[in-house]
Amino acid sequence: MSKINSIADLKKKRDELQGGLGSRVNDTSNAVHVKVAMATCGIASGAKNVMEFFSEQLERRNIAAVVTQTGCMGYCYAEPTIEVKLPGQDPVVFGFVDLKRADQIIEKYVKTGELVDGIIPVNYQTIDLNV
Amino acid sequence: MSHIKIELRKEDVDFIKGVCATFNNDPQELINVLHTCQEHFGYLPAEVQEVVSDGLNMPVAKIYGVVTFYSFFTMTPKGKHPISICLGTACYVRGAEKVLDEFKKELGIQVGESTKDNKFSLSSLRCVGACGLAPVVLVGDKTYGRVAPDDVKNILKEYEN
Amino acid sequence: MSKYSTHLLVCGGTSCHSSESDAIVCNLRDELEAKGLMDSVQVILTGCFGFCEKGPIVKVMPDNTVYVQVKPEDAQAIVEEHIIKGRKVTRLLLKDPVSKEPVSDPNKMDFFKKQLRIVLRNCGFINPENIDEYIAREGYKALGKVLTEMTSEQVIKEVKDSGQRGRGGAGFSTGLKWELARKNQSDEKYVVCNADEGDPGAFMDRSVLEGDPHSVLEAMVICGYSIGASNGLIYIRAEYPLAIERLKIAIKQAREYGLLGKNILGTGFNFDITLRYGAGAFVCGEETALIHSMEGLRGEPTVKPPFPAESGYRNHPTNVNNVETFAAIPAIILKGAKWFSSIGTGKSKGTKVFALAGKINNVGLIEVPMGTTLREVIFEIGGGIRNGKKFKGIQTGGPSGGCLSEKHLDIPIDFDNLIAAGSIMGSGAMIILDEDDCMVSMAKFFLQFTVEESCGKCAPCRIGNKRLHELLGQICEGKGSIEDLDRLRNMSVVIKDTALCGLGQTSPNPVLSMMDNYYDEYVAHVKDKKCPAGQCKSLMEYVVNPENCVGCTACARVCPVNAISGERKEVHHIDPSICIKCGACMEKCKFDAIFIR
Amino acid sequence: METIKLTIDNKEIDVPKGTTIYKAAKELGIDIPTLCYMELHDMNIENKPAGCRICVAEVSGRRTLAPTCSTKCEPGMVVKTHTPRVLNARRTVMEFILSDHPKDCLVCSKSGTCELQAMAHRLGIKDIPGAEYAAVSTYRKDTSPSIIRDLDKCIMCRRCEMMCNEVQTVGAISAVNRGFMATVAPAFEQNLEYSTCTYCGQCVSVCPTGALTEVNHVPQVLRALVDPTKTVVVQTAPAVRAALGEEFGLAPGTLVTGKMTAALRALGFDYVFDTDFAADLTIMEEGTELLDRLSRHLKGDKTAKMPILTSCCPGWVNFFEEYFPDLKDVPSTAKSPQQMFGAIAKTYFADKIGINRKDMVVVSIMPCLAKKYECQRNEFSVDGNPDVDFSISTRELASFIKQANIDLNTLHDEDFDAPLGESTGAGVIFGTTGGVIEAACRTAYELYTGKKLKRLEFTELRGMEGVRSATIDFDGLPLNIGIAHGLGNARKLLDDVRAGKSQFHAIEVMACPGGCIGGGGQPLHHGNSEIIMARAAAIYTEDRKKPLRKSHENPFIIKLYNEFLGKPGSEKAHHLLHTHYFDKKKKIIIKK
Repeated sequence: MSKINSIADLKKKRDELQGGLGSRVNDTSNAVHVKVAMATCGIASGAKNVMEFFSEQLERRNIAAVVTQTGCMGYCYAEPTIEVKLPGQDPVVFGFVDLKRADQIIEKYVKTGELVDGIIPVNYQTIDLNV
Repeated sequence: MSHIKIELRKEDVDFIKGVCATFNNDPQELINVLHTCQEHFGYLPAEVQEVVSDGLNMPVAKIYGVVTFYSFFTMTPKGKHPISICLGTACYVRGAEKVLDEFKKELGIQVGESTKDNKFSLSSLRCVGACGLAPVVLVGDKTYGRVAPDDVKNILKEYEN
Repeated sequence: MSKYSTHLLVCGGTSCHSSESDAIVCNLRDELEAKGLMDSVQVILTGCFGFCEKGPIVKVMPDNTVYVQVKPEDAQAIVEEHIIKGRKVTRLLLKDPVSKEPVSDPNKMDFFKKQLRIVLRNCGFINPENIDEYIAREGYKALGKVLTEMTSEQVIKEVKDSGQRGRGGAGFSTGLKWELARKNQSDEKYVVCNADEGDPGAFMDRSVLEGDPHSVLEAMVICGYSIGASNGLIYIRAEYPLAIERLKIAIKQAREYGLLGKNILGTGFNFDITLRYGAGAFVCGEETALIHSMEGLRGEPTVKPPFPAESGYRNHPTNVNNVETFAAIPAIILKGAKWFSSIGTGKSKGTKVFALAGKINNVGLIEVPMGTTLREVIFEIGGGIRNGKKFKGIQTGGPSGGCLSEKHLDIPIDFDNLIAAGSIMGSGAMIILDEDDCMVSMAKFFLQFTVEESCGKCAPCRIGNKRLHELLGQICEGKGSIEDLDRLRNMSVVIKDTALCGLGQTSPNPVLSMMDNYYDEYVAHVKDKKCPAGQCKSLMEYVVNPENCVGCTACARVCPVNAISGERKEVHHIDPSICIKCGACMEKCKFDAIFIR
Repeated sequence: METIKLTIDNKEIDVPKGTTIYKAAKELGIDIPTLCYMELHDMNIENKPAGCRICVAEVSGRRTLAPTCSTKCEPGMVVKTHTPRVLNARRTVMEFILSDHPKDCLVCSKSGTCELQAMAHRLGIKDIPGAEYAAVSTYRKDTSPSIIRDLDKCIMCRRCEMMCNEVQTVGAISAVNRGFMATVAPAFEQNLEYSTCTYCGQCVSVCPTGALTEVNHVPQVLRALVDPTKTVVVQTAPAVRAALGEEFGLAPGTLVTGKMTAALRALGFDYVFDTDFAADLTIMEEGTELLDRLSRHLKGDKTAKMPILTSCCPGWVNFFEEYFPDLKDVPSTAKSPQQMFGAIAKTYFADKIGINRKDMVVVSIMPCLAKKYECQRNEFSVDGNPDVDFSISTRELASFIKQANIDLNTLHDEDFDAPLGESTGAGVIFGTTGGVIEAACRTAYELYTGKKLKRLEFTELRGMEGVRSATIDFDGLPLNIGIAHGLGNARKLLDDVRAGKSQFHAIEVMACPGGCIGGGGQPLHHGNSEIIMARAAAIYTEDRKKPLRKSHENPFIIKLYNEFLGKPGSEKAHHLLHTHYFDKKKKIIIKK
């Protein structure tokens, strides 16, 4: 990693990166994005296995996808929770994701867009710092 | 005077001295030193504290005072599979005490004790911050969530061999 | 692409489940089948939408219509009217509380947007182990702004104007604290992040550190710039290995980018952060105790003043804030004091993260603007009480807080309102209790915690809390008298009044608030020797109902202490002086003939 | 100086900035009660953990009651020290403290001098509610050669911890455990015997309760006194006469040498002697050693270790054996006066009166608790028979006198017996800080220069500062003297010696602040330096009243050398009057 030596550097870096991260939000790529909540609660409920499952299986099933970890989404009661974003669509959060449901999510939601049980309606607003 | 010394091996002493040295032999780093030693030895027997006292050039009484102040530090070795039951409020109201009782019954030991074969030791702790999974039980590094008294037998079974 | 054009999402949260959402799903599917729509409309159960007081909820996608208090028999109307005819079923729409007009779009229904994530803005969104994702989310922009465009006075003014108060418990103005630390001259100063979250039931700090560690690092550098410090320390619980790991990664990455260390962003400002580990002492959340702990000592608090801002870590001016306080700072800098202070109530600005736990459906982490009511938190966001039980109380602020009852549900949550109600904000733990929880036992449980966590330095906390705990034990065992309730109160008041630090001064809060709000229950324990919640074993009596007892002897055979007598085919009797209240007989009885009195 | 105006109990007062409410109230004559607070004026040390919470008061603008011992006055403050709220709080907290305290006042060794007992009385405590089911924190009892620890009676005032760690830097004890079980104890809650304790007894002298007391040897002494086969000899240390009167209601600083002698005789001691005699003897030996080392040093002899350190204080000896074993060859090898006395009594004097040493019991009256340990050290006995059998403290003697129905105040003055009761003023001043070295200078000067001293009183060596230094002109040879009292101060000088930075030729060290007059066995002074000063003044008065004030002029000392020892430093003197030191650092300490 190279140092960020000035505020201009930082801004440049951010603009570059927003392309990358933004793609997960702004539909600039055709990949499926799966985020697994990997905080203590999630991991304790098996999120690690779920994440491995998605990484492996999406590749094995030839689905262009990016699987990343993230922090706590707040739905501790429904761990493990994951967020799946299909290209061009709003992200959907699934709770109680065990391997069986993970498989269902790939087979139904990811492949066909058909929703499966366990959706958690997102009930919060997040601020945007880009002002 | 009946001074009975339990010998630490030389490499143990060197290890402790080394730890002290990495923290510049600074008494203010005592807690970090103790953390590192406990991680290494599993507990902090008096002998280890003696060597730390020497390494940090501070009274061993002060070190003992610190060790006995913090619940994270222990002077008794834990079992091979240390079992901790969270008794934080969230776990408590969801019945953690009954789970603890079940462990006591199954293992035949009280909190703070180890089984005769030193396989399991039992402790309670305050909130691991996984309240969504209450009641929570830790066995070693593994976390079990939503544990009911009926699950206890099965959990112990996992560690049978 | 999906073969379905329309989705019907039926709330399957635990609370709605009990109110027949399964039946709704069945009926909807039957209706769709009957109309031949099974291939284009999908019905699925979802997690809780919140707003359970109006549940069950059915949401129609993609047009985002929300129906509330849906009954199984409404399935027909939804399919026929909405799906087939494209007309909304007005009677199932939520009525706006003011205009009484029906609303259908959830974006206009503020109950879905009760939560506002400022502190948690990146949690569950970015990969916490990748600094790039933080930077892409405007990370370190606030630091850049501060270092290049603002003087330290301006930063402090901004923070002061934002009205943010410390989220660690006491609610002291963050800006004012920074100002005090800035004013004290010293060539060495320290910024300390208090991450010793010891409050059982609170896990917001852990979540922030695990989900968005850079927000804390960034804020600490900003604080360092403002008060003139170049050293930062994070005092973190050793029980949080994942948070420690992620912090280590974050610090390493920030150093590699030059966002920590020497000459940050080429501005000549130096600041670095190291970790210090706690070792399992709740009292170390108190800032003087925390500082002593970082100095390798027993974590005993000392009298303030002197405040850490004058003489803290290694006797240098030190500013201590907690994780949540820091995490909001970059947002305040970027979006401005005005924006932040527009959220919240008169004297409590911004949002607060709460950890919901206990007998609530949606155990989880929420962030709401100050001023949200307890009712909204519990019944709209938290999904109501588990297993359809009745709400009894909510303990806010952990063992230092108080238990609020039904009558407090509509108070807007902020620092001052909670204190006025006899509790505190504390770190933001909320433990929800239901009808099965005994308020004497609960007070005893909290006291047990304080007794174990008291450092032992001052007499009222060391001994007084022990005595409170013992007296509560006496009451639970039916050995209390009505005079003991006065003693309980007097001891509590004196401990509050005389203890050295915040831990001791707040430890009687559960007793006092529970006595205030559930006095009858206390009286029942001492006067009638009864535990209305049926929790106190000593006050329970297992009794045989002669009308149901057939004299099968099953109970007598299972009783481990031979407390049950009675001839075959005759009514049995339990001797209360022998009975150990194990409950085995009641479990065994097939005729419901044994009950608890 | 900036002053602050405030109101306490409706009275206005101006105090310097930084003054605590407690002290401001004191100025107004308001005596706020406290259990943990203690001020050591001279050492500039205050013990204010603010832990007892008895000293609380109502302060305007504060939500909770303020601990006045550690709350500073602020302009316009309005303080109320005895409102119903305050009194109720004080009483309730006191009830808490008492509820976790044994109720054995009648038979407690601190009964009558216990601050907790006095406070219970003062606050009007009549009842301890809930005592029938209240748990009491209990700990293992521990008896060491000098000190008894009964931590059930500890109220966590932390005074002992402060004395041991901050004043004495011994670090034998620390606060341990947490919450209800918190107390102050050695490492691993082991016995003091296995700790680094020096038995200086300063912890005992500040303990407000019966948690820390001295080992009581009065019963053994009593048994010896009634044993017809035993000849019982008693020696009294110089500091005792300056403080014993306090136990009988006399003003601090009242000398009771004659009454004390009479009382001892009344108690039945066969010979009432004076440790001061042995102090003179110490000067002869130590002074000779000093001159010997000094002259070798001046000749460039590298084996002559400088500076010479005094060795008459057993707490101090324990301290350097524990912390500076590498310097164990530096202190003088001369035994302490107590032990020199014992050695001479059981040889020279026993011979003189024609009895076997086994039939003689030597008792010492000491201001000190470490002396109890010292007389039990193996090297100070012959075939298991100790040179000094029992050492009892000033406090124990007072109690003994009272038990024997003796009214000290009405006794007529009596003189010590000869020959071991005769002493010079030099022997007397051993009892205060600076005294040993002053006595040594009086003798060394005259022996070294062969000239008579014009001015006997080396006032430059006197005072109460923790570390002092002076240069004495030995007829052209400037002799650099260092003085430390309190082991923390001693440590500073020792660190310099270890680092080779010390410029001193001789250093006097006393373990207790003030020297022996502030010893751990003296009547409790609660840190009040005025009492210490009065005792010091009494010591110097006794010195002035003595016809002889230089050790080498003591005719009985001269006679002792002539008849028995030969000359100072002789082989016989070495055998009887000198000792050697041990490296105690290596001891470790795990008892399974």
